[in-house]
Amino acid sequence: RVAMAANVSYVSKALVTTFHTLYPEITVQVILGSSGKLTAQIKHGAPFDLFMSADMKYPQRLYDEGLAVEKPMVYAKGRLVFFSLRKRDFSRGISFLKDNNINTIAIANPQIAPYGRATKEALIHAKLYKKLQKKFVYAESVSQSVAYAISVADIGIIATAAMYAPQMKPYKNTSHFAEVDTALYSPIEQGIVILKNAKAKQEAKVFYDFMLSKEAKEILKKYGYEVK
Amino acid sequence: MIQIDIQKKLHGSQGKMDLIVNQSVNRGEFVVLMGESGAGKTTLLRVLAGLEEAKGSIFVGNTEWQNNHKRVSPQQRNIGFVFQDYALFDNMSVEENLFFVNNDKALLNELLVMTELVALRRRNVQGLSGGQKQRVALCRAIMQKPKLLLMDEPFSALDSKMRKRLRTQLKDFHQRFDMTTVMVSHDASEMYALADRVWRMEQGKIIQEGTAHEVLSSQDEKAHYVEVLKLHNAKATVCIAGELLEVEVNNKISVGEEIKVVLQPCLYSNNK
Amino acid sequence: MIQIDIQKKLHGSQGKMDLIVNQSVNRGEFVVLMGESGAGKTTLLRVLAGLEEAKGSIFVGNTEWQNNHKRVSPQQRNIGFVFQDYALFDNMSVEENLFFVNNDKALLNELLVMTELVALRRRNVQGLSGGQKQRVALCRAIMQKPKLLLMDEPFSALDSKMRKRLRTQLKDFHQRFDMTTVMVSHDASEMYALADRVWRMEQGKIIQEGTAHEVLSSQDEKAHYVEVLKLHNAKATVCIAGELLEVEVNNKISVGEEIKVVLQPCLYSNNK
Amino acid sequence: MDFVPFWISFKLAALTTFILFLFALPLAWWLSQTASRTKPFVEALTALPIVLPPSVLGFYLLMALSSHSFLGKFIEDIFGVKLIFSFEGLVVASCFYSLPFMVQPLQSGLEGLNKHMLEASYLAGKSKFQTLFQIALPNIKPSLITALIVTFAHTVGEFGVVLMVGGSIPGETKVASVAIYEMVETMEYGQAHIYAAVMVALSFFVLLAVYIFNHKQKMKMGML
Amino acid sequence: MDFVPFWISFKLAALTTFILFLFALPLAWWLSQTASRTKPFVEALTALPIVLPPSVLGFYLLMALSSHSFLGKFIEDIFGVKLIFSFEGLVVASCFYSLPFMVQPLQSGLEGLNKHMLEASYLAGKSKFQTLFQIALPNIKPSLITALIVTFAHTVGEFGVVLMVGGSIPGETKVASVAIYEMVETMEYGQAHIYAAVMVALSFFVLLAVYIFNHKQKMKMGML
Ligand SMILES: Nc1ncnc2c1ncn2[C@@H]1O[C@H](COP(=O)(O)OP(=O)(O)OP(=O)(O)O)[C@@H](O)[C@H]1O
Ligand SMILES: Nc1ncnc2c1ncn2[C@@H]1O[C@H](COP(=O)(O)OP(=O)(O)OP(=O)(O)O)[C@@H](O)[C@H]1O
Ligand SMILES: [Mg+2]
Ligand SMILES: [Mg+2]
Repeated sequence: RVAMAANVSYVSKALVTTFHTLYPEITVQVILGSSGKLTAQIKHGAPFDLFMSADMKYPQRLYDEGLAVEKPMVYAKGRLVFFSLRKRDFSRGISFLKDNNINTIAIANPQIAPYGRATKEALIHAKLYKKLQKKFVYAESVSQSVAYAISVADIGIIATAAMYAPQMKPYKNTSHFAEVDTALYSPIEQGIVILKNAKAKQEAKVFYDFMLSKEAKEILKKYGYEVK
Repeated sequence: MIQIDIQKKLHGSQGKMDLIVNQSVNRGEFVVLMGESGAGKTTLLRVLAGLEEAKGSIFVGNTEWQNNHKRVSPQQRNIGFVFQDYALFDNMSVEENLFFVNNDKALLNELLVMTELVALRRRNVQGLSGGQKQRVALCRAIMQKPKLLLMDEPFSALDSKMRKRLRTQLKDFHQRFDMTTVMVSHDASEMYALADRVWRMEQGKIIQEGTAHEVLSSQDEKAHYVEVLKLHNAKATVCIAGELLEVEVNNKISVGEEIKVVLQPCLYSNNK
Repeated sequence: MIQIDIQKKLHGSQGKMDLIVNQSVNRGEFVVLMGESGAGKTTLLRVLAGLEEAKGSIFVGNTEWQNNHKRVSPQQRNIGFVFQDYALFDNMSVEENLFFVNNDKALLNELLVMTELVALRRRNVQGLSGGQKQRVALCRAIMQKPKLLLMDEPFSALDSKMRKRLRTQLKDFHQRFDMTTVMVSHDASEMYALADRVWRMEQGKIIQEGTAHEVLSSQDEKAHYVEVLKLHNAKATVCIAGELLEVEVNNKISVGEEIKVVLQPCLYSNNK
Repeated sequence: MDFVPFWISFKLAALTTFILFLFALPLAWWLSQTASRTKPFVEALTALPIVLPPSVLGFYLLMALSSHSFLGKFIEDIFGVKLIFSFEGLVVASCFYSLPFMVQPLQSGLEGLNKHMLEASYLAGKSKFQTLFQIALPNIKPSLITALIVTFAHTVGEFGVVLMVGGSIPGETKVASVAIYEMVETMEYGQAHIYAAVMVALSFFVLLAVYIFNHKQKMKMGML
Repeated sequence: MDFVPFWISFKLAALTTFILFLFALPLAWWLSQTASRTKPFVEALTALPIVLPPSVLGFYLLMALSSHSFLGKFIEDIFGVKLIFSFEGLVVASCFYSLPFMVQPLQSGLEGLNKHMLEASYLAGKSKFQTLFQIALPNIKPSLITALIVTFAHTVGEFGVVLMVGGSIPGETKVASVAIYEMVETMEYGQAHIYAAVMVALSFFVLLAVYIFNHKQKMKMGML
């Protein structure tokens, strides 16, 4: 059983399918949740074998408390994109956010979500955070900010991976989205750990290795993650 | 004048039964409606008040209260109604119940004095005894000074002293406010004292109408067969309609037997 | 034998009032409790049934139903109770109400026939008329064949014919099941016909007890001052306790005046 | 310790309860009095908002109320109120979500009323409106209190819909439940415990006050 | 289309409603009959589970029920049941969370009962238990139905507590509400719409059936 942060879920299908073709004898159950919730559950004895977090903080914490077998490994780095339902000109980079016709900007809550923290970092770097604060609406997770972006907000700052969800197909062209300059923030390191009370340690190790393998990285890359 | 011509299907005590009433009541008249339990008395009052549907028509003067197509709402009929189960407003005190209907303080006081409820005026009605509730219900109906007063056995839970007193005072109010009145009662003396006309109902139909005298004297109940309650010195004690009487008897009679008695009252004086 | 010695504070119609009853009832006795509205009759019955708290003690034979410290639960008292407001089980039909108490089919049928409810046996009780409900309540209480039968004005909503019939049959059941009985009633003839003893209650106290005769003859009501209802050929029609009588009068009397009448009944025959 | 989220929660709950009362009352009244054949349908419909998970319901409400939608646009044009990411929007969403909690107890209370009592009021010339407020409601106090308290408490505790439609904007739509949720998510458990304790304590005392008041009133009525 | 989540939801809601009914009924009965001074406190306590946001309540339940806790350990040792991340745990958590929705309508219904009716049953020699089931409950049908339906619907819709305590394990604790929530999270909106529609439709028909049945029964009773 793999406990997975919700934002990884866009690629989870592709990952699991590939894993299956390689190791048909191992069945994988994916359990989605926010990283915080999953961490709380793991602490209280959740029967998960692996934990794929959206950042390093949660798995590190688990490791510190002796609930993980090894130090967390980074399996991918997430990146941010601007997204707009209406066509926009993103050529000016991040400063376009100052436009008067942009009233609401959906961002992931920097307190909860790793992507939110990265967003905040980027905006502070661009010296826009204070100025735009009034326009923010905070989403509980990246996926909620996507929901905002496609329904109500003028701009959403979301995970690149989200752009690969089937729903986003109609908007997958440059007039709808643009990468946030990676110079403004450090891409979000996402960690994976094998859990201490894993029932199927062997299989968990196999999946763990797979996640750090070339095949997995190919897939992650295709979904907009940055991989080493 | 009220002209009633209504029909309604009911479940009587002998299976299906039709309530068919075709009567009129004069303005200011006092009608007592009598009849066995389940005859349809309450239902008739409720139809008059617009609380229950029925076929047919009701005219009051020239205004039509109901026909087969429409009914005037109970609110617009200005009816005072004493429910058989009182239907007091449980959330209110005695005087709040009355004030809810009308704000006339003088009348309120008069009614409370009349019904001996003055000391209870601020009590919540839920804590009252059965008879006290019934009196509140009566007051509430009169409080409205209605054009038409409908009362469903308004004295049934009261002792005879109170009954007699209220009876007289009700008659007063009836005249004072010129309230056309229909009252359900099982009590013969009430009919004599109050009724301009008595309707006798059976199985949903008014089978007899006339003065109390006419209606009651034709009833079988009139046969004075009474039970001997006590024997003492060749005198039998019998009870006729609540009055205890002594009758001379021969020796063949025993306690419990029924004897036929004729009453011969004679006047002693006409001044107390 | 039931020995009652209880005290309870009540809110009477003249302010605070103490219910203080110290009486005993013999086994198989039929006591009628009379008294003005709000005197405390219902409360006394409820205390006897264990439904209301009161100070003091109640002994039934040698078992103590209550003292100042404990009370035997109503369930263990085997009491049949006719509530003043009937308190039927609204979710049930007539016969379900009776079967809930006792499964005796023969008795059920007998009671339904007696109260003329046979055709209504499967009707839900909520749809019944007032008098029909009251009869169901009476049947339910008897159905239990209780040791002690408490009835709160069980005939108040019935017409006089039905009343008289049921009265006789109640007496039968009373004897057949040997039920000690306390019944609240306002009706004099009921007291004569049924009561071994009458208790007269006023302001929470039993102020008089004795046979119906004794209690009633001492009442002021006995004074036969009656209203002249009609004048015709030097005869006045008066109503005494529901009976219509003609009296010879002199000319000075007018309708509405009160006259004093003495009754002189005489026996005609002792066989129908 | 930041008390603003509590204040917003309280304001939201009070307002929702109040507005919902106004809307639910006529509905409950109609349902309790009608013998219409459509009644079961309306009843079933009324209960529906509860069966959807809050955040999903929130998602649909988001779609429905956004300025891109017809309804949202309409309201924005007419009333000049933006219903998304605003306190007003939270109120609308909460009303929608809590509707059944208000309607159902009121309806069952009204159905249990003695019909003759209402008829007596009509005969006294009182309108349905007067009868509802002066006779019906005072006589279904237990149900009324249940309706108000469950609605209030539920609005205080709700966060799925609120989070979605409100966007957790501090000082505007970040209610206490959302604040506590965020603390748990970020593993600031100590803070979360304190906030939760305050919330529970506050709610407990509000509820207690209502119940004690009610209890006293009942005693008074029975005794006097 | 995977129907397992619906099946689990239904099972959970039915079981919760049933168990809660057993527990809440005596409590509601006691509350409705007592004149005790502690009553308002118990009433306020009873309403508390609603004021905490579900996921926070879930968090506390997680702590309380986990094998590390005294209670969780105790239950595990005695009954051999793990209450976390298991269906049994979901039932316990749902019962806890939905308690007020069951207690409150029942209580207000019972408080509105004609006391004489209960007394008549006692005098007929029936125990409190018999009286409750044969007299009290049948006479508070509207409130009873409200209690059952609100509890059922609320358990179907709840996902905060369920997600936290249950952990969304497919086939075991992944109920329909959680499934829909996850679809929305992963932006499989099409799927989510379908599942939500199925859920709403199913619930609607269950509710409608209950209401129509109730309606018919009432008609029958009034007419016959
Ligand atoms: N629980 C109570 N506490 C205090 N006073 C009460 C209580 N119940 C009734 N009373 C009052 O006590 C008095 C006696 O009431 P009770 O019901 O016993 O009268 P009653 O003799 O049965 O009268 P009625 O013939 O009108 O039914 C009344 O004045 C009533 O208002
Ligand atoms: N809504 C109704 N539909 C059908 N039948 C009814 C309805 N209400 C009452 N009944 C029946 O109609 C008959 C007449 O009822 P009603 O209440 O009018 O009698 P009543 O003359 O007032 O009797 P009582 O003196 O016992 O009060 C009864 O047999 C009763 O069971
Ligand atoms: Mg009647
Ligand atoms: Mg009484």
